[in-house]
Amino acid sequence: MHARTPEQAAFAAAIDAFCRAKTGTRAQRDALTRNGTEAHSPPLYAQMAELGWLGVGIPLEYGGSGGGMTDICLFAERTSYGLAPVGGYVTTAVAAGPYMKFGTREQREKVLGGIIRGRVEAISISEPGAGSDAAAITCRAARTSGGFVINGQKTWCSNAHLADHLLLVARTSNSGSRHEGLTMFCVPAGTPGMEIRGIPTLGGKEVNDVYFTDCFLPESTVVGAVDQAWPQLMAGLNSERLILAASMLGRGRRAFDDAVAYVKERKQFGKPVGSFQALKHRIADLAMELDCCELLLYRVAAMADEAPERMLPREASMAKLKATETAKRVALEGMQMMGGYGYALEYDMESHLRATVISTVYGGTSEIQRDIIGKTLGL
Amino acid sequence: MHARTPEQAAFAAAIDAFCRAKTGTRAQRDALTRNGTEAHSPPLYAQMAELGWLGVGIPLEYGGSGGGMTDICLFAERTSYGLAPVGGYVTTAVAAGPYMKFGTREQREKVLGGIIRGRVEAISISEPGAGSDAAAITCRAARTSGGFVINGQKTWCSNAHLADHLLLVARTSNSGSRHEGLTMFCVPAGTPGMEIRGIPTLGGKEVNDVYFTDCFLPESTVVGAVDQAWPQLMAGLNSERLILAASMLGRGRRAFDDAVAYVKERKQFGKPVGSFQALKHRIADLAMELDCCELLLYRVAAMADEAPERMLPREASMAKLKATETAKRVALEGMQMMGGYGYALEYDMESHLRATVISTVYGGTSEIQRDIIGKTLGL
Amino acid sequence: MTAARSRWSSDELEQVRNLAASYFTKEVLPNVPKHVAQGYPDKALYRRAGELGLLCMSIPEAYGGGGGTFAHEAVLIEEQVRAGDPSMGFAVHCTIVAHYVLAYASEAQKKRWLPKLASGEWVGAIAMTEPGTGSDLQAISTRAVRDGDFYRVSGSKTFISNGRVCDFLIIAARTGDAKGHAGISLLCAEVSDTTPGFERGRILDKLGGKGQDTTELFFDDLKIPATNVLGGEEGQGFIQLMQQLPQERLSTALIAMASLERAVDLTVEYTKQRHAFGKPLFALQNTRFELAECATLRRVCRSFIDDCIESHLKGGLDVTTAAMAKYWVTDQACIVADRCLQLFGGYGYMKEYPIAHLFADTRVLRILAGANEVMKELVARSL
Amino acid sequence: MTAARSRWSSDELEQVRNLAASYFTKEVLPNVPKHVAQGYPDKALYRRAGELGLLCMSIPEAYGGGGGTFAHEAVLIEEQVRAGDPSMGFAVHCTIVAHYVLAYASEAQKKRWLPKLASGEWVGAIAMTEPGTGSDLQAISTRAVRDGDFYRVSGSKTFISNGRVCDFLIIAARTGDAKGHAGISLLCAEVSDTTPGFERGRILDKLGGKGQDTTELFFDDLKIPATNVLGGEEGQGFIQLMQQLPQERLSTALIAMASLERAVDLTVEYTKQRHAFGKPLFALQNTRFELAECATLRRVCRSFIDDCIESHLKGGLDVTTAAMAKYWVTDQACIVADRCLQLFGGYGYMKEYPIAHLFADTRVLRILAGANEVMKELVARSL
Repeated sequence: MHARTPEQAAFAAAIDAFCRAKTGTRAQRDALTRNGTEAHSPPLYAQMAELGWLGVGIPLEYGGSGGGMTDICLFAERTSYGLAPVGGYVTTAVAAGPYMKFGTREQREKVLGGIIRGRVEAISISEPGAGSDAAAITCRAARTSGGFVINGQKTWCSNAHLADHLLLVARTSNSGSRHEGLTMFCVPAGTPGMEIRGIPTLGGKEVNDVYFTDCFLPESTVVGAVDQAWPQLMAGLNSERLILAASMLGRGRRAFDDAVAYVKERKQFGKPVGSFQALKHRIADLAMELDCCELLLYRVAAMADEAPERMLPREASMAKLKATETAKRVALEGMQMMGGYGYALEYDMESHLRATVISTVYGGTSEIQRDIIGKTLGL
Repeated sequence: MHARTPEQAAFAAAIDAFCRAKTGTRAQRDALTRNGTEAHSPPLYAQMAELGWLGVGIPLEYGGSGGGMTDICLFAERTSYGLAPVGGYVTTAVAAGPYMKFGTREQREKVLGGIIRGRVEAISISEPGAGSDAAAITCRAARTSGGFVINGQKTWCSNAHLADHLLLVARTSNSGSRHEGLTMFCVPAGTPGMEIRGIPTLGGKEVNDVYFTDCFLPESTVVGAVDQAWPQLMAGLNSERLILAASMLGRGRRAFDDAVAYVKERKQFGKPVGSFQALKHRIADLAMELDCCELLLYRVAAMADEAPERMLPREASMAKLKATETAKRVALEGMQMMGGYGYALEYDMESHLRATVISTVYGGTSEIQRDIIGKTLGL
Repeated sequence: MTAARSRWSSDELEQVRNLAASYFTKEVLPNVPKHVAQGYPDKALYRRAGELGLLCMSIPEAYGGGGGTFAHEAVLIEEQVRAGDPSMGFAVHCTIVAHYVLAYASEAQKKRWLPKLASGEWVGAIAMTEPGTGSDLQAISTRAVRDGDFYRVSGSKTFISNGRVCDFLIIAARTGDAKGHAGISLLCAEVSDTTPGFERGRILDKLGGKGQDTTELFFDDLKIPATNVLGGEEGQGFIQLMQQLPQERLSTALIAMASLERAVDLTVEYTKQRHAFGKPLFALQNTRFELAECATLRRVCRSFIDDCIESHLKGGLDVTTAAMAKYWVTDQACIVADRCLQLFGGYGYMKEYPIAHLFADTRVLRILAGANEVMKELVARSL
Repeated sequence: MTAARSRWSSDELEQVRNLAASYFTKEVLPNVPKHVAQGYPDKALYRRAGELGLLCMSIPEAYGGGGGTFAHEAVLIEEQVRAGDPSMGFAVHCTIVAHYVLAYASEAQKKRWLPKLASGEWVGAIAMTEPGTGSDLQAISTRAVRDGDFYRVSGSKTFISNGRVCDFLIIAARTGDAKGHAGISLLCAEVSDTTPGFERGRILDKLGGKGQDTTELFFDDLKIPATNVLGGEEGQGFIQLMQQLPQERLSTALIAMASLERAVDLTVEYTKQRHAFGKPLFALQNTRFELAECATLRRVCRSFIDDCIESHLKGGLDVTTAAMAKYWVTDQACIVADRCLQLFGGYGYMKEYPIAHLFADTRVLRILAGANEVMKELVARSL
């Protein structure tokens, strides 16, 4: 329902056509993901890189195609809708932000250039004792000659097993408030002292524990200013929330379309089940809520593009909260509408459910988003 | 959250200022409404007419200020937010549509001219046996020399006791399908054979039963074509649904702001109750949903303005469904947040509840809107 | 579908039920328009209920009561809701006020006060809430200052049920210097329109519960004999409140339960008889599913409530379960009332249809007797 | 908070509970990873359950059963869920298959089949659903054509629980020419991997219920003795299904009930121990209210379910109430599982946390044994 510009419409149409051709069938997707066990297909991603799509949102001077949050969201939404196994994109796009804003010229060229060529980036913030409460980070970066020595455990690190670098947030100082004394580092894959282990989840291979044991990082790996990770992180929250929202909007729309196609086809008691009022009404509500998500997301993305430096805590939190909760609701109801077929792995609905049910948790849980919105209202 | 043009922003600001000045306090509103028993204040409405506001959406050639659905919605939203007792406006604005599209020059000048000067119009469609199912109308318009004789009962007629004319839909023919054979008439107030009786409701004096007994209407009272009321009605549905949605968006926002003001002020256990997470989270959800309503409403209004002849059954139904259901939810939750004070008549929350709880019924119940949306999805 | 007889019922209780139903429909309902107009019920109807033996049925016969159990009160509550009377303040009078007296007053006080409450000569009320309190009882600021053999009470109360018609009033007030809960006592006052230092404020106009008097009350050096402190010593008020709350909350849940049942009954009947699109509304799948869901809630709530009533009859209803009942059943009753009103369409909004009143009357149940948010906190503490 | 003992329980049932708990935790759980990997449970564990007397406890001793009641089956169901075993297909084996035999088979057939089911020598299954049916049983197209003393059965079934391991199968098929419900019969087949005309299809991979075999089955001229028509005559299948459904639905509701209880227990424990922002998650008001609401649902559902179990033990569980229980408790269990998972945050998604499995396993309960939408239609018919 959101009004796209002709360029945006063309971009979306190109992505949709690509996905129909490359990832339109379960067999195609299974071939790209080792039967659904992997979330990211480097070959497919490389094709997108060749089409120049991965430079969306990256400045022209680093080889990107420019564009803003709206275009990034469009890409995330449509690839998610198309079930393209490019799960590495979201974190990569989020990771690009701090490098663009705070990285050295050298870091930017290396990281952003890689992103455009189809390389994946990761971010490592969460710890077993520091999830939504990032300020509780204890992973330690101790100063040493020429750099820092890292010790500690990180968890919930998406892409770590695929990424060129981890954007690590570690504690460089214990003085001051909990939010002070954190620093960002760009840790290249394969750095000695860093070990990556996958975590089995309902969603397959996506996230990792990362262990640092006396891992040395030279001074040049610091991203931005020492002890300044917190404000640097805050500056990236708009984009994280919007990209996650876009991805879930796409997934929610896909779950919706899959469910509608099924209920039109499936007959019970001599009629398509979608003709029963109980299902029709539920579907009408879902259609309405998805349109609301879309309008909200792209309105906030437009606000972000109008004033890129502006923090939009309320608006971005709303977009994330609404899109993820709605996508989960669509998948839950879609599963019910599909009966046993929704539960069987040969249909996609159960994967929509697994994908959406965790979306209300990562990138700040729904509860955290509500806390933030409430705070902006003066509560 | 919807982006207004500078003109729209100025219009909204003027209405808000007017309402703060004239209807900002309960005492002011009580004085204008006989202590809340009346929904429409002709003197206040006359002041709005003098400001030229009531011509919004009426073509320049009939003395209006032009503008489109977006402007009409803005007016309905902001007056509703301001609790201005101008309950006659919504139906009047909806009634204007058929006259503009189908009326004779003479009817248009009379009715539209009156509207701009602050006169109220009414629409009479529903019957005891024909509510959401308007095609079941039985009120009979029998041809006679020089016109028609009307017999039958209408109900749920807003404004009838205040209006210059009733836009009556009556059955002129029984042949053909149920949707055929209906005709619109412009019935002047005081026409012999027409009797208006108020219906006591939870909302006070707003609606009426209307009885027609051998009521003669000359040929010149036919609006549009004989037997063509159904398509003429259909052409007006966008505007009816959008204006109702706008009015409920305003009311919902008011209920929200009233509740937030209360929970910031009210202390329990030594803290403002709004600081409790349970309330804060609910308020965050409501803020988000209201923003969604606003974006949805004004997006659909913009679509209507871009192509005024286009039927937007899905979109307009979504706007109406979302805004009314959300407004009701806000009022219900607002009442809970205000505890006993929400239930007591001296606060406005109980009037917000009474106003919003019926909004999911009139202008097509929520169930009907869902049926329509489902139908447009091919279900 | 008439509800099956509850497990805790008996033939005798069903007779009481018939008597109560007849009283409400034949004697009270014709007077409801008058009650609504004046804002309070006729006290003659209290006396009539007393004559019929419908008041204080769970108070021992020795004090003029019926010698029955909470089951008798439950029957009265259910029948008032089923009849659709919003005006008589029996729940407060019988299940709350009389039971404070029974539990904490001296033998002489019981003999003096309870027969008058049981006969309906007096109407009872309890004044807890103040403009600045609500669920936060520690914030009570009404003060009772000892002056020889008396207390002098000053302060204001609001949202007091039966405030306009009451003759006997239990007042929660601060005595002595203790802070927080420890400083609260309950004092019993015999009051009339001419009692010095006692003033009945406005009858508050409410969304629902029309015809039942909810008022402000003001005390300005109201003199109360020192012996009228419930329990005989100061500072017991908070504990006394806590002990009585399960029954109060269960009563509130039961009002909600009966309202929910009535909403479903009314709506099944209406949707079967009302036609749209050429068939009964009940034939539409949306209507069928809505009512199936509401009827299921009704059945589930009833299982739970009957369970709670049985526990309470055995003396085993704990604070947590009572809080669950209060919060959950009142929430469901409001949800069901809202869904049922929607099925009535425009008629649900018309005052001639009882569902409109039911919707408005039910709403307050989530607020009174401890807001549902407070109930959830109580439940959480038990986990 | 440990659930109080249900009214219908007894010391003997609590002993069975302990035995079942020990069986699941000590004998089954260590094998679950193997079951998940192979897609079906080890049949040796059925025989072990039979040895312990845990199978067919509500079948008379004369047929090798335990001579108990549905309460015994209820205990087994509850303990399987509490232990967190997703793999053993006891609910179908004991509460469904054995009871069809008990209710409709001839004395000789009962003597032949039931002891094998009770000992765990055989595993039972029932084949109703087809790719084109679902809740619409009239659409069954599997045909059983009479051929002398035999039927020859052809067709395909799907979503058949225990389909991979079963030795005894009840097949719903069309016999004769009658249309609609009247043409459906239930036929019993003794099957093995080498039975001619019988083929086990794929084990369907599902979101949850991992390790429990849900399969396709194919029949191509499968020969079944004509005497194996349940009830002895054709066309009784639909009525037989209808009669057995209340118990099946109650069992499903009970699985949901136990799941809901487990979800709340796990989450209370987790949120008390997990810290965020310097305090336990449980100290946050959102957590407290979420869990208070979930705990209330648990209490309410339990009242209702115990009520249903008591009715069923007395033979009085009607179709409507069973439909209410199936629809409502499974809905609530899914809602509670979702809310609890959310409180676990990211950990709720990790396979090492049981809440992730519970969320996935519970979801199917709203679908099987008659989709909840069908239950609502049944309830609506009673209004």
